[in-house]
Amino acid sequence: MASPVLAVRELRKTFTLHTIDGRRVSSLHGVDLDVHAGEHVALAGASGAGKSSLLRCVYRTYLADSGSVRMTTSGEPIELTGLPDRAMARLRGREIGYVSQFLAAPPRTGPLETVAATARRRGLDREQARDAAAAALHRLNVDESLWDVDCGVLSGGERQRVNLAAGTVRPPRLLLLDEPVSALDPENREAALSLVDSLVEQNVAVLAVFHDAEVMRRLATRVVLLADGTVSRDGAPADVLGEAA
Amino acid sequence: MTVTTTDASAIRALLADVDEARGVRQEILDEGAKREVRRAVLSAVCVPGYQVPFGSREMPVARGWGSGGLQVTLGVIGPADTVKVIDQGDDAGVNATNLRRMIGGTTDCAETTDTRDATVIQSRHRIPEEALGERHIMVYQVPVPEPLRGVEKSVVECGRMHAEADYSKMWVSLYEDIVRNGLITASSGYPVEVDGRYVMATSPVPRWDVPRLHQAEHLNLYGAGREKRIYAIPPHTDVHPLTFADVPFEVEYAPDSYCKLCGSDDVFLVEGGPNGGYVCSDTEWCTRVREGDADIVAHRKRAPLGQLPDPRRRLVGTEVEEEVHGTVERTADTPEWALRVSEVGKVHGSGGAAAVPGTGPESGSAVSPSTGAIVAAWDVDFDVAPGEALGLIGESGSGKSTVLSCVVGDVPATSGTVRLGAVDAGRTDVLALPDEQRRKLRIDSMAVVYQDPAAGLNLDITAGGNIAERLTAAGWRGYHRIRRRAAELLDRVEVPLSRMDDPVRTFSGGMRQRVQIAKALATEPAVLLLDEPTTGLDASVAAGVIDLLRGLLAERDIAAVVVSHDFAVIEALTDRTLVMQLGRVVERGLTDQLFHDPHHPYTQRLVAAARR
Amino acid sequence: MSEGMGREQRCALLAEAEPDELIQLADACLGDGARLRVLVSPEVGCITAQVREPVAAERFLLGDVLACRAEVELAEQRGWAVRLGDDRAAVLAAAVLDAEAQAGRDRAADVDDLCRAVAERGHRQAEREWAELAPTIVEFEELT
Amino acid sequence: MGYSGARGGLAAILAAEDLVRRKRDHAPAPWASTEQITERFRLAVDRVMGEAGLYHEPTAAAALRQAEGDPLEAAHLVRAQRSTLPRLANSEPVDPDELIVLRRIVPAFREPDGPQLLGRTTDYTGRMLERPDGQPAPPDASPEPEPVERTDEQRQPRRFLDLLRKLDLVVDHRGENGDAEPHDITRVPARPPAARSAVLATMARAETGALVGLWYRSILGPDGDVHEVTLGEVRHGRLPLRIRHPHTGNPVTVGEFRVTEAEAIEDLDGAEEDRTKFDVGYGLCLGHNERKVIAMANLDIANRRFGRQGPLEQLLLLTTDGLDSGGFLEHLKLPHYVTFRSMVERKQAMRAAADAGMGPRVADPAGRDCR
Repeated sequence: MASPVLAVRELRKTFTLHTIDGRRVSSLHGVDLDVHAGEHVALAGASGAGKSSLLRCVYRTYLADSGSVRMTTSGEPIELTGLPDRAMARLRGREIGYVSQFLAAPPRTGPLETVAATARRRGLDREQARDAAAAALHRLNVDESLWDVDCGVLSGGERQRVNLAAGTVRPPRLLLLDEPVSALDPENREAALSLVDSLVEQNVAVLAVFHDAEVMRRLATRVVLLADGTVSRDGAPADVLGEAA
Repeated sequence: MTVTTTDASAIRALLADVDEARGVRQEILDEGAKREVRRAVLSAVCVPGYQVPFGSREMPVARGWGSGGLQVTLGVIGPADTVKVIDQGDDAGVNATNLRRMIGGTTDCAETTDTRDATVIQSRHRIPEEALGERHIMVYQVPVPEPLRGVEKSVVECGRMHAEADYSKMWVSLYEDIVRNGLITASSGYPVEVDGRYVMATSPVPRWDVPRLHQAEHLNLYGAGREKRIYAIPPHTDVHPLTFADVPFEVEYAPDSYCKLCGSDDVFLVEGGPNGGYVCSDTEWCTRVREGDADIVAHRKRAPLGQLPDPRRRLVGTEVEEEVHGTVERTADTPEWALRVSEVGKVHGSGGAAAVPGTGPESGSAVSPSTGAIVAAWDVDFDVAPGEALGLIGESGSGKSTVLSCVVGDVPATSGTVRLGAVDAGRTDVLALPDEQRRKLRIDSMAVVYQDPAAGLNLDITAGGNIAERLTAAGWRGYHRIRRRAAELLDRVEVPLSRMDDPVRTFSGGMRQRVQIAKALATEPAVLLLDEPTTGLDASVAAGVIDLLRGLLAERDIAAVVVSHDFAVIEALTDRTLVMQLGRVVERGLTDQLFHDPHHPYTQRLVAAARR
Repeated sequence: MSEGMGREQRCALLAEAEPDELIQLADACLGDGARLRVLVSPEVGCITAQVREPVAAERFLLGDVLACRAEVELAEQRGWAVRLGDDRAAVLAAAVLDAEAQAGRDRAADVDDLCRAVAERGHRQAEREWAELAPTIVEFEELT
Repeated sequence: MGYSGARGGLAAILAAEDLVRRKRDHAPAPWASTEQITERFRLAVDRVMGEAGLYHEPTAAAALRQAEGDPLEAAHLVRAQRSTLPRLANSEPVDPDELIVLRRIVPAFREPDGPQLLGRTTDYTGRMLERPDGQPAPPDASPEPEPVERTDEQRQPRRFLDLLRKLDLVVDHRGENGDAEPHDITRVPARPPAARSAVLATMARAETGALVGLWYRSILGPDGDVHEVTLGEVRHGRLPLRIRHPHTGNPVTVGEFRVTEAEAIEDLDGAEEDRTKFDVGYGLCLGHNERKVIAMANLDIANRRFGRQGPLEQLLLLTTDGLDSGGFLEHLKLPHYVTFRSMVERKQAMRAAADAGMGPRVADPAGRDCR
């Protein structure tokens, strides 16, 4: 079997809050996790169990204290925890998509430009990037009349779809999703979910946090249940979620 | 003791003998001074257009009354010479008469008013209409030898500009002149570029005479007594009046004018008195034309009739396409970074590196306990790649702007190295380069946007003129091409083109900052340094500038360093960030990581403050 | 060589002497028909006053002082004189007197006498000057 | 045949010269002898000597007479004369400590080393205009004063700066710049950046009014780097001039010349300066001219502190010489009709351009073309 796109081992993360007398807040206590190409792994667990922290540690928005996060792209696995900042920034641009529940699109730029900018970072030229961005926005039902409107004036749902379009345009090797459809109405939610599903079919490795267990059951290849910052279960959605539900 | 009477004094008799043997002649310039003048003249001939300092002596004529020209004439003249002296073209002018008496009275040379007989012609403000040949030396009396005086008041700075052939301020003044007045209004003493190198003031002669300096047969010597400068245009030297490639140089002309004495219409004419009309300024030529003793046909050929003013040609000049961009060729050994800063430090005050121990975040102070010096920055390391933006954040006084100033060259660094990928493939430490070369880097390799637009712009010139300054420094010489490029840039930074020809002083803060950004980008530098680019602007204006910068950084392959105390600016523009406190880098990382997971107590405080 | 008075001291005193007394004595020296060669014709020129200022001990050129100079040869001895001002006859005479003294000729003692008289006169002048200046000193009461 | 330029210029000049000569030299009044001028107009003579940079009272007096009392014109005559003179020697460096004082005041201290010697001064005299008819009143018939022996301290009092040094109150700059050869401004033009020796030499022969004006501008003008300082000392006196004897190589005193000297004490307050100490500016000029040396001392310390970062050094070196500024100003009286014609032509060309619809504020098509 091919090596996993993402291999997390013994990942630990504690926050030291110097502004509050150096208080330490523990988040991850040694997480082990693999995500293969074409696999959709959903993270489940109670609020505060460490789901978002894990995604952020993988994306390096958080710096892990110890443990290993390896990503395999075209060649040898790359250790993300020790990767120089510039290399990490480039890897993010080319290989990793990250879609949070919050808008990452900069204000005062339109959806098309925002999405195209991501596509260009992933190696497309200006023309190709605009085409790919247009396709992604279409697919997520973002009204064409909004494409060059300042993102700042979009509704929450529209922003989330722009985010998703940016995260998935020119599919990355690894897609990290943190509640990407929380603000969407049912119709657009379906479009978004089917987009995610199609990416998995295109061999993208997806690590996702969904609020909704039903979504996990439908889309996830595997579900990893986190509790107190560690993996308590890892298995088929029905197995893991069945018990949890 | 017996003494002879004073009447029959042996001593006095002896003195009389000595004087008789020596022969006393009234000299106004001793031999040593003449030698010095000749040495300066030789230097001036060797370096055409360069102002050679000389130990100008006080002459019996006032400074400003031809003391420089007089010294040159006395220095070069010999018994075989014949001298002609003119003032405003007139042999009988009071100044000419005065000087002729002095030259004649103290040398053995012959005098003439006929240019054809003269070998040395000392002149105020004119070149004779008669043809000059290799036997002629023109000596000009120069009141103000510095052509840059109008654009730069500091003589130190003028000296630097000449040394570095940095004449962009002159070009901008011409550009502004055309924008404001529709033509170049420089009158007499028109600046010229000599031998492709020095910009020189032409004495002042009228523009009419300027074309006759180009590839002249005769030697031109310029003496400025008060300012103690001698300069020269040797024969067969290229002399070009300063003007844009597509804006023609113009000589003086009045429609249907001619000399009311001799009828000439191809000479330099001056007002002919209260009854109107014109007369020749060159009285010798005028007389000879009337007497039929002038070669009028040959004169007409050398008259600058092809350079009469013509409004139709003025602003539709031919396009030039010789400009080059400051693009960098990347080769195999070019490093991946565009800018690399290593161990840079700056200590204000005494002690240098010895002042460093006991300062920094651990000590809680930037003041050296041993020397009292202020350690503004120490041991700062980073590099930036093309297409990447690096942030430098910290409170005011943390040293971030100091680091930037050291990189730019605004202040000398105490330690460390700075390398540019575009300079010698990154092998050269630019901090070790001479100031001249460092300044050249700022034309097309490294641009700065300052917090205060006044630091990066001349507020008294137009938006277009500010951009023209950078472009002319980079060698652009096409007026229309410069305007088009300036318009493109201003359009890109969303400055209305209707404001292009307004002085920047009339602009709002945000608009000034946009002009500064346009200027910084004019030559497409590989490295862009932004020092608090939005501080001091209203929040909404600042947001607009940030958006503009983000767009520009995204669309260009620029390596950018952004200094700001504001996390929102850093977050919006950069991928990676260094956090500085008391002159040291205390933390570095991906910008979003520093914002979401700061480790250092200082960074956490900054972030907490930013989130309030 | 004359005894008692150094050459530099003599030159300094001859430079202070009155023109007439110099010329008269020099004429007398030449009265024996001795061959005199003028090596440097009496000429008027400048001596540039170079000052070492007291703040940074840096030297600068304050300006010029008008002076004249002559050099002669008498009885195979060179006489040299410089004095302030533009009296060329006086400086020529002083050079002759310097040579006369230097050569130890007949009137060397007269030259010394002249120098001593000049020195004495200078001393008296200084005394007179001080007598005029001293009353302008501001005298403070002793504070007790 | 060639052109003959013999027109009115020369005759007019000769007639003007003659007019001056007749009115000046043959006015119906007694001739002013050189002695009269040196004895009666001592300060005017001294000022000319200082600004001309040549010490010789009869020369300055003759120049004043020829210039009809205009000190700037007189200084010009003296300088032009000096240009024709050979340099016989450079003096041995004069130590101003050797100054035999004729006047010496120490404003900063009540009782300095040595006397507060007022000397010949009108500082404390009411400025009542005296208009004697005929001869002035004879002086008081006081008996010839008793000669008093002058002590060394009275002759050459220790300078106030020495006292400050003893108290360790002054920054010591001695030896900082080695013993550099002084800049000779009469041979090598001085422009910023220049050695201090060039600035001191320039100030020593600057026009008195220009120096005072430059200093005063810092008091009431819109800008300025000069502080109001405390005056340490003002002296007038005689210095010996020594040159090397060509045969013995030893120094010979060839005479004495009078100078005025001042020290200005500056309170240091800069960020990188030693605030526990003072610094001192120095002024020295030929002859008796207290106003000039006091301005010079102030400007010396200001120039050392601020000269390079502001315009002061350029102002001192390039704008204080009376011959330069006066000469340039006077040259404006010369004919300028060639240059003026050239200017007029451009004005007319601008109007013609405006009439042709191409006047000021030309809208360049390039600007509008842009996307």
